[in-house]
Amino acid sequence: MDEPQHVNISGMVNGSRFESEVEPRLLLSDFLRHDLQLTGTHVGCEHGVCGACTVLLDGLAVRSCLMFAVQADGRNLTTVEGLAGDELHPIQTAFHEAHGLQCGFCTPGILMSLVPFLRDNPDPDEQQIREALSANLCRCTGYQNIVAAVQLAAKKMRA
Amino acid sequence: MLIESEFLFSASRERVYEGLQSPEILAKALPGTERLELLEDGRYEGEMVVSVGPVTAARFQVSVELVDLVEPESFTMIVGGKGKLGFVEGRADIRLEDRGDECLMIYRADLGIGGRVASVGQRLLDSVGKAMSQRGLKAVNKMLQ
Amino acid sequence: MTTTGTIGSLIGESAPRNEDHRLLTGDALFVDDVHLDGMLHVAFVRSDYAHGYLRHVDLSEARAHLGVIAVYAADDLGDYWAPGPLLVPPPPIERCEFRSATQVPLAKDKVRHVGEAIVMIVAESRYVAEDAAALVEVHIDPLPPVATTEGALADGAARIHEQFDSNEAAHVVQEKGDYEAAAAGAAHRIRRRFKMDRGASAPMENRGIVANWDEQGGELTVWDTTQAPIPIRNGLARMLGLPERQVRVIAPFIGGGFGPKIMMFYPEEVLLPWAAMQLKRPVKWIEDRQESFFATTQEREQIHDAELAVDAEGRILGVSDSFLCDTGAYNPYGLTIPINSQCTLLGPYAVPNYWSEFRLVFTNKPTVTPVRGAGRQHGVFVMERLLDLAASELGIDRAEIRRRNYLPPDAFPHDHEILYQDFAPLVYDSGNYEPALDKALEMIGWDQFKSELRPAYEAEGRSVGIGIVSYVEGTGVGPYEGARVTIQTDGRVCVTTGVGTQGQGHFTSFAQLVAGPLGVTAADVDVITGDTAKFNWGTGTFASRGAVVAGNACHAAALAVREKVLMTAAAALGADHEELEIADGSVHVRDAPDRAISLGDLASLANPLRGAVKPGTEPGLEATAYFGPEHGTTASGVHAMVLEVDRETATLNILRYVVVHDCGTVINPMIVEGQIHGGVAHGIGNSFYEQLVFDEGAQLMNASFMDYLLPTATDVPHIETAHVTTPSPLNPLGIKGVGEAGAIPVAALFAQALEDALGSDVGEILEMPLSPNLLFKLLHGD
Amino acid sequence: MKPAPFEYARPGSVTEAIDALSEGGFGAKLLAGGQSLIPAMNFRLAQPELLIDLGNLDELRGIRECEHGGLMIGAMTTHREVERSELVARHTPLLAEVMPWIAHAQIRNRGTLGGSLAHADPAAELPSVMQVLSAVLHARGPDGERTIPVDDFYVGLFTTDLEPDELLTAIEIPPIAAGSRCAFEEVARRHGDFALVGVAVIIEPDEDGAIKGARISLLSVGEGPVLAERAMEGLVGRTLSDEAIRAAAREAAEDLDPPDDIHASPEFRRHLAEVLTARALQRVRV
Repeated sequence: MDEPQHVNISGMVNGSRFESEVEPRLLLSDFLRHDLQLTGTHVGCEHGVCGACTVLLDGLAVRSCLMFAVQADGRNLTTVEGLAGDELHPIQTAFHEAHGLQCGFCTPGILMSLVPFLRDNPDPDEQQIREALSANLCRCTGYQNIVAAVQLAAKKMRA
Repeated sequence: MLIESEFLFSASRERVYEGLQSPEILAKALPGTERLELLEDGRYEGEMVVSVGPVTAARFQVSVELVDLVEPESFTMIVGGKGKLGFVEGRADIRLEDRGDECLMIYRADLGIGGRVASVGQRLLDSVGKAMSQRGLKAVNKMLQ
Repeated sequence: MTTTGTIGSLIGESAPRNEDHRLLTGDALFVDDVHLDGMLHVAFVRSDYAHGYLRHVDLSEARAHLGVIAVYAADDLGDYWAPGPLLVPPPPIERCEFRSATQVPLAKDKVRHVGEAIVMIVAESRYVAEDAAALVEVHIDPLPPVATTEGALADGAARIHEQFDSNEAAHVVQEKGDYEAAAAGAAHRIRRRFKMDRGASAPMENRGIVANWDEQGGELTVWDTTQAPIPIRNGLARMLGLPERQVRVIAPFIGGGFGPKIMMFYPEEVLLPWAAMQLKRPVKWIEDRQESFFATTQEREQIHDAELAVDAEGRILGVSDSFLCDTGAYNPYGLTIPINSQCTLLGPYAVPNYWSEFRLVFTNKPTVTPVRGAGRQHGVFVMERLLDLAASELGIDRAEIRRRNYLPPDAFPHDHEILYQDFAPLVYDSGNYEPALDKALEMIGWDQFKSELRPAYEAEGRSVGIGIVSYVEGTGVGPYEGARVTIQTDGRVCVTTGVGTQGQGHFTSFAQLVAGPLGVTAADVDVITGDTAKFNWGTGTFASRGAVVAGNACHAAALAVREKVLMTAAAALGADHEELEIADGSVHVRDAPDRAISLGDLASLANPLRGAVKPGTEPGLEATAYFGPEHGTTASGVHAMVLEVDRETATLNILRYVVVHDCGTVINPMIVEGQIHGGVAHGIGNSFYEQLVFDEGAQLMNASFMDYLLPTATDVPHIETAHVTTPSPLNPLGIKGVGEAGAIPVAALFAQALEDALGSDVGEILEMPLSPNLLFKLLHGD
Repeated sequence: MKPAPFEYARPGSVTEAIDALSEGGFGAKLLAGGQSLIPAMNFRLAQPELLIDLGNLDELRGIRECEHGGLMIGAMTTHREVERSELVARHTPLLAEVMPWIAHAQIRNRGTLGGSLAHADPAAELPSVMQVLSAVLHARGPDGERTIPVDDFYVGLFTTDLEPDELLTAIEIPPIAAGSRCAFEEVARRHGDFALVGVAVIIEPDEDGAIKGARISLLSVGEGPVLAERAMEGLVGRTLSDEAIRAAAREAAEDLDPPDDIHASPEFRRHLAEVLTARALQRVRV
């Protein structure tokens, strides 16, 4: 087998610039986790169902297992590592206070899904929250305290 | 997986029956077949590439055996296919009936499917089975003209 | 040991979790986050066939592939190739035949289920390893697969393990009293066949292993997504011929366990460390989701033929149950699951006569080991369904028939005269069931539903039903766990214990147990678990035992340290032992707050660098304690639900869900409720969404999250919880386990509420899981 | 679950894309949003030799009104953009209504209208919606532009009328007659899952409520979107009485030969088709 094709890509992740040479088939999720060592983004199914690998691409939530790293060329990425500043993001605080996580594996994907959701829906009702959350699987919590955490986060962010 | 269906050939029963014994025409019945050879022992062997929607270039080593031949009424195809994405094994019972100067094929295929195609493709197997058999028989019908 | 002063306690506080911060920021280390220089990556070639003779594997192309470092088939393992250990031998039950066949590292002569590992490929990247896997030629002569539990014992069924004359792995009978005699005089005998099908544990994190061999130090380090790091360490040391102290197994943060992560030894667990030593390079294998549906153990397939005998008032005279339990291709877990089913069936009820017989059978499906509930839901399903049927035959209210049969509060300890999975007699330590029932009836509005809501729904043409079920859960089994508590010179407290954590909040509940006696807050306590280098003894996190067994060990160690603190402080403050109080991180003399010394300073005093100490003094403010219960504790509960059915689309909507739960002393209500929520969600999955569908070729038809349906936030209702507390006399803290409780009664409840919603025009629901497809059949006939 | 190797091209223009496609031949595949293709590649069910990424083709993005009314939507316009477009909401409320039914927001942020339509999954919502909207698909190949009426576009299972070297450039949605009413109904196992069955309906009543035209298309019941022709014809000239609705729903269901899978038997699908068609028609009742 001859040397596989490689492509140069660059962009922004969590406010800093990345430049890399990648094989076209490298999934964005693997690029983030293993090339950039941003291991907070988790991989749960690699077919776009579980949502654990959700990150922000130019501010929109996407499944990083359903993108190739080359498709992120010139784009702006945010992962869970980029969520907290000096202090935790209000969504993170709310998850802590409302016990919105147990094993915590699905949590980064859920947090990243919620950032744009709460930006677009500052005061969601429970049904809207549950429908938004239905894009992320969690095996531990039964979702109840996640729903509570989202309501708490929305309140914090409105205040 | 069970596929039960019919196909009306615009050719005589004899023509259809004897046509399906020849590798060239039999190959048409299995869409994507790249080659099919008749071996001494009466079995056919070859290679087919299945390509349906998301599944592209699924390459299978196929073998076909025609048994219980009752000319020109019926026969049974013992089919086997094996490839990287899994395998297909089973039999298709085929009955031919006169419909005027045309010929109605009534077929019932009972296929065991294994490997990745079965474990992640189940939603589409039934449709794919139906579609491929009909597509194949259409091609055969054209050949017989 | 005498202790003095009032011992503070944080038990019962919903302290926020110490572990959250790392998990919320992405800093927590999971196994796949481990990066080591020169690390290689592993992929496996797995069987496409459920059953067949493995004739030949051609590895030449794979070995030649660019980036491939090594390719191993069974023969390449030499003497290292050996079947895994029998993890749980059968308990000493009189009438018990048992045959053991355990999983192998790589299939040798035969493949026994789809997905069984045949070849291991080690390459520079997982991508390349998978490329090479596609180049391996595997030649298998298929054998007729055993695809169903019933088929396993059918005449002429292919033998999966040819050293045995049938596919029967075990035949066990346990008996109490004389069922036939009792049933002879029964007013009603209700006999039915009940079925439960397979499900996956489906933690969000798949399994994974990283192994690193340090040639110079002669030390092996293994990061493993296991619920039992210490037994894994001991086993690996034995297999690899290394001293136990030279093998370090780390179970870092684990992304959910639910049972199968306590299975040992998985083939990958045996192979990765070996490969690391062979190649002298770190190796990593991360199970992908598709593999997990074959390579990770599963559970739940059982078929029961059961009969309930009751008198004219609906009092239980006896139960007879004969069931088949599927163990898949191998049975490393022995009889744990069927014995759980056998014992849990008795529930909170007085059952004077019981005949229970089961056969464990091999099938050509992935191996069965406990999944959250571990056979308990089957027992509950059978018993609760039988009671429902009896209630309707007798025209008794479904809640009332349960009430009539509860063991009274003065019946404890109650000996059921059969053996439990922990090898000890099935003795309920304590319980008080009626208050829980009353509370649940009140919360769900049982009477009001019947008198007002049901007629109202019917008037609107809506199909809404209500259900209520009871269960007990044997929890907190032995053998033992231990913990070491240390006060550091900075005043922080460190707890190390052997049990790992998969989200149960051990970092917090253990901290609470220790913080109280030492007069600090839970946030001042660092809990370290899941690293064999940090604590040497223990078994693991399973069977709802962590809080009970390890929790009591933590507390005992804290009390011992408290004594050392008081002794050291007495000397330092020139005060009398009895005058001292511990609070806010320091010790002070009662009524003289200025005469105080901090825990940190005491820690320094207790570990002097110069000078003399009294002969026999142990250094430091540290103590280690172990706890092993005499037998398991018995948690219990009542679940109730209101369910609406859309008859046209055969879809469901859960309108209300109520849980009243008794797990003895509650350490952290917030965490306990979280465990219950998750359990109920899992139970809802096993009732209406999650089913592993195998075809007649024993091929799994839904090995993906597209087709294997985990409940989402729109499928799980809001769950209303309440607690009843009946402390366990078996441990000082009175704790009972909770990890699995939520999942256990859901299927039974689901069936009852659904029947209630559909009314008499639809057949009985004797099978789980259901689905819209099955519901449609039920509603419209086949 | 890592994709097999492939050559990657990211053309800067549609012309370049078509050239790449013709050169790539059978082994070439277009990457639009990738939300169906990439999972198939991760499972290694799809192993294209050449992947042509359309991500840079801004000329294929956007939604605009046509001079003669109606909408022109670029093939690479994402579901999200369609979902949030005020133009779409105004011109074709049906299209806006169906968007939330498609998977989840995270998928709709990447998935494209053209990608979904060309993929031709029999369980997809959009083909049926386009069918009742009588959309016209604009394709370009080496020999230039051509337009394909949606009724000629879907020719079989995952098969469209597109030539191997053609790519979908835009979807034209003709103006909808004033007073038309539309509805979409679907049953899926979970929120965002593939439909067990779905149905899209448009009716055009005249001033006294009699139906001038009706379009009914069902999904997840055949090789592609299925027009319920007998039911459609049967409705013309009638008002939407309970009886007319029952008859249409029954006819729509009778004419189906639905596939079997582990989630729904053919009988169940036929039953759902009748129920959902009736529900949709109830909703469009004046």
